[in-house]
Amino acid sequence: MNKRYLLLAGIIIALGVGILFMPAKDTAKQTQPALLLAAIDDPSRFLSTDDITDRLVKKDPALLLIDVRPASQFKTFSIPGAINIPVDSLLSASAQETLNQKEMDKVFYSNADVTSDQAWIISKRTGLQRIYVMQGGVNQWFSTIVKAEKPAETASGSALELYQFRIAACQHFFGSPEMAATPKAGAEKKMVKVVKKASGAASGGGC
Amino acid sequence: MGVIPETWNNVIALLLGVGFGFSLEASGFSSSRKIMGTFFAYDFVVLRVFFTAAITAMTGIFYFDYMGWMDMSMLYINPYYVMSAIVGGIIMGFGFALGGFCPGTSFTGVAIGKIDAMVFSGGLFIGVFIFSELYPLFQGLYNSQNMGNATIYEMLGMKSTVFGFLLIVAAVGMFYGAAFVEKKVKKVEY
Amino acid sequence: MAKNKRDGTFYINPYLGGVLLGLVLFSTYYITGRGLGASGAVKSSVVSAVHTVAPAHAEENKYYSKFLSDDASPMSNWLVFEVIGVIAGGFLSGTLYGRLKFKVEHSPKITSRTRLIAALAGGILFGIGSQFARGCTSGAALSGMAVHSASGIITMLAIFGSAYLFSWIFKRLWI
Amino acid sequence: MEELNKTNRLTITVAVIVLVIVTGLITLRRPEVKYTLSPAESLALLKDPALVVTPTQTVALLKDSAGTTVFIDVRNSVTFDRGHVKNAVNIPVRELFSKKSKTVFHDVEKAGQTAVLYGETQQQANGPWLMLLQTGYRNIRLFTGTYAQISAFSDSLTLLLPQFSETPGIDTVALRLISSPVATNKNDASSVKKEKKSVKPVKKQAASGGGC
Repeated sequence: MNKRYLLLAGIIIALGVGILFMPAKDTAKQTQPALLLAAIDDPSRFLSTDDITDRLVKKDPALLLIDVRPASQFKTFSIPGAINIPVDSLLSASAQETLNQKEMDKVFYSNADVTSDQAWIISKRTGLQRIYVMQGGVNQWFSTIVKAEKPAETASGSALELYQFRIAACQHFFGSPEMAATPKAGAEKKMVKVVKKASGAASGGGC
Repeated sequence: MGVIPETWNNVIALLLGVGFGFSLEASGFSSSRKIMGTFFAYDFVVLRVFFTAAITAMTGIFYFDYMGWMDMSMLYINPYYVMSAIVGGIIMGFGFALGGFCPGTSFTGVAIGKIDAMVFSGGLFIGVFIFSELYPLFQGLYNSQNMGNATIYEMLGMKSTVFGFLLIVAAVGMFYGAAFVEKKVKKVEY
Repeated sequence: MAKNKRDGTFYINPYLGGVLLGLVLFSTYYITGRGLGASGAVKSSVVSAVHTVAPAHAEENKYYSKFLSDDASPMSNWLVFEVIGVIAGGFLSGTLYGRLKFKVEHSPKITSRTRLIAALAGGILFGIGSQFARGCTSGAALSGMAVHSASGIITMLAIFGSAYLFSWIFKRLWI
Repeated sequence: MEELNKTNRLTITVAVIVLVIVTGLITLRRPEVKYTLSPAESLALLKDPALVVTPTQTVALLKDSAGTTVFIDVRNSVTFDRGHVKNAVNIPVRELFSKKSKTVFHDVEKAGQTAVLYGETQQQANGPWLMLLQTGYRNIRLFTGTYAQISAFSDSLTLLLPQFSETPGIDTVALRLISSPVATNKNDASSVKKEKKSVKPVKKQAASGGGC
């Protein structure tokens, strides 16, 4: 047998032994601290409430809104189509099943964007992909979409356009305020039902 | 992984393809009889090249990952659909025994003018076409038992490093065995 | 030695070939984050060919439509360029070692015609099988093994295991 | 002879690979920062009220001259130069794991002090705070208000509202207008966090015209 082959076999086995001593990557998909910090410093994870609304109105099937607030707050009010994963149960098996897929953009939101951002950081660390945070949270969503403020007469065209869009979106979700009483009950119930299913499919529109 | 800008993608693909094609052809993968030698134990070139390539790439990935030059967990891992993978593998094995090529090697055969390789590649297109047309029939099997982007060491419940080491040892053992068997078996001229 | 090299019988040391192939595979992983492939290119071309000939049919078919997206033509796929490279690389090596020649390679026991029919049948089966397994020997088995993909290793075992069995049935075709 | 020649080239190729790997190992620098908490442990810490500082609590800390608290400003250096909390240390987000920052946190820990992280908003300091917790620091607290609040500091507490960015700010009046009785049945108070005490929802004052 060729001596060189023995040498080569020796080299590859030595490299293999080297591999054996490497720290096992059992925490495999974890994002390293330095990389995670860089990701935190990068604002591209934030999606504006208007963007989200636009995608909700268009019934974007690749959008999954995740409400990380406690269940009680979620019941009081939630963005149509959102599912509830309180931040405490973020790492539970059922929540991970919903979150760990690459087909949809998962957007976390809370009242502001602190809790949702915490959920994002932990999720990013565990290696989830296509995750985002809704900037300003549901407070912002409510005050811009539901209670959209009419821009001043002198405002630019784009500001007026945005206002029109917001009004239209709100009507899309809740109908007009006059007929709020009866037909809304059905819509609200439907929304709650979607929550109970808590399936990944519940993305489009709750209303 | 974004080391190189998007616009260069196709150029890079071409260059890597050239490297791929060259190493396949130069090792003799453009000859179907040389490939089939592995199954009749007169020429173990496929086994040698295949496993050397796998352990080289694997070792490289392990060390580069350790040194932080690349991130192993970011690498794409084929989704594992149990039945679909096994059935597909058996069908391919049958095709392998008949045709004597696999897609990559048949393209190198085409490059040097092997007519059987050209026919084989033509067959590939027809095969994919047939599959797509009959997809509704196969859909159930194709999508059953999805295990996600599973890795073998997770399934076996061992550490990735241990598996890597075992693979290297197994490969070296196989090389030794191949050389041993080759000596015993009557040479076939091709 | 130098003369030998050009008569078409010279092949590089299989281990050197393996190391080179391994380096190419490794570079592919390093640069793109995914492995090599060959059957993917076939799929892309079939999808785009069908889409050109019968767009409505392609969009209707559940399998084609999986790979059709509005913005990118499936032909502009990474793998297609890679396969063009494979052919170029094979040609380069064939030129270098003097193997360029039109011929049908077959066992002395069978005719060229038999060989071609077997090759066509083999190609069709391989085409179908590669779709089931989501990759062929290069895409699933070789690339999969480098990253310990369960799918790749199972596919590899299935391919080589069954090929070993079937090859004894079709022994006449080869030796 | 030919066989030998073939092997020779192989040996050279392998030697080059080994050389690359060895060079890599020699020049290798392991990342200095490591997680000491699992994701689940980090998640559990988020609920710990001892790790956050509300604006009200900050009043005491700002007045405190004993030096038990070090304010860390995570905004960029330009903004920091324009104005900051007295004696605050500037550690912009991206420099959190730099050597200099490490000494700062190390000194704070050694002196038995507590670091309070603040940013333009609570959100800005949130990320660095969570990173520090995950990498092993325990004496780091997060300021739950905005820089505007802390800079406008006076003894008057009113300037320091609201206490948490995460306080529910849904205008329940408007909500009642647009949504079903199901939602209206809920007591307004149920939508309000416990820690809120007497604080009113942020946006409530703005409640004017109904919804859409």
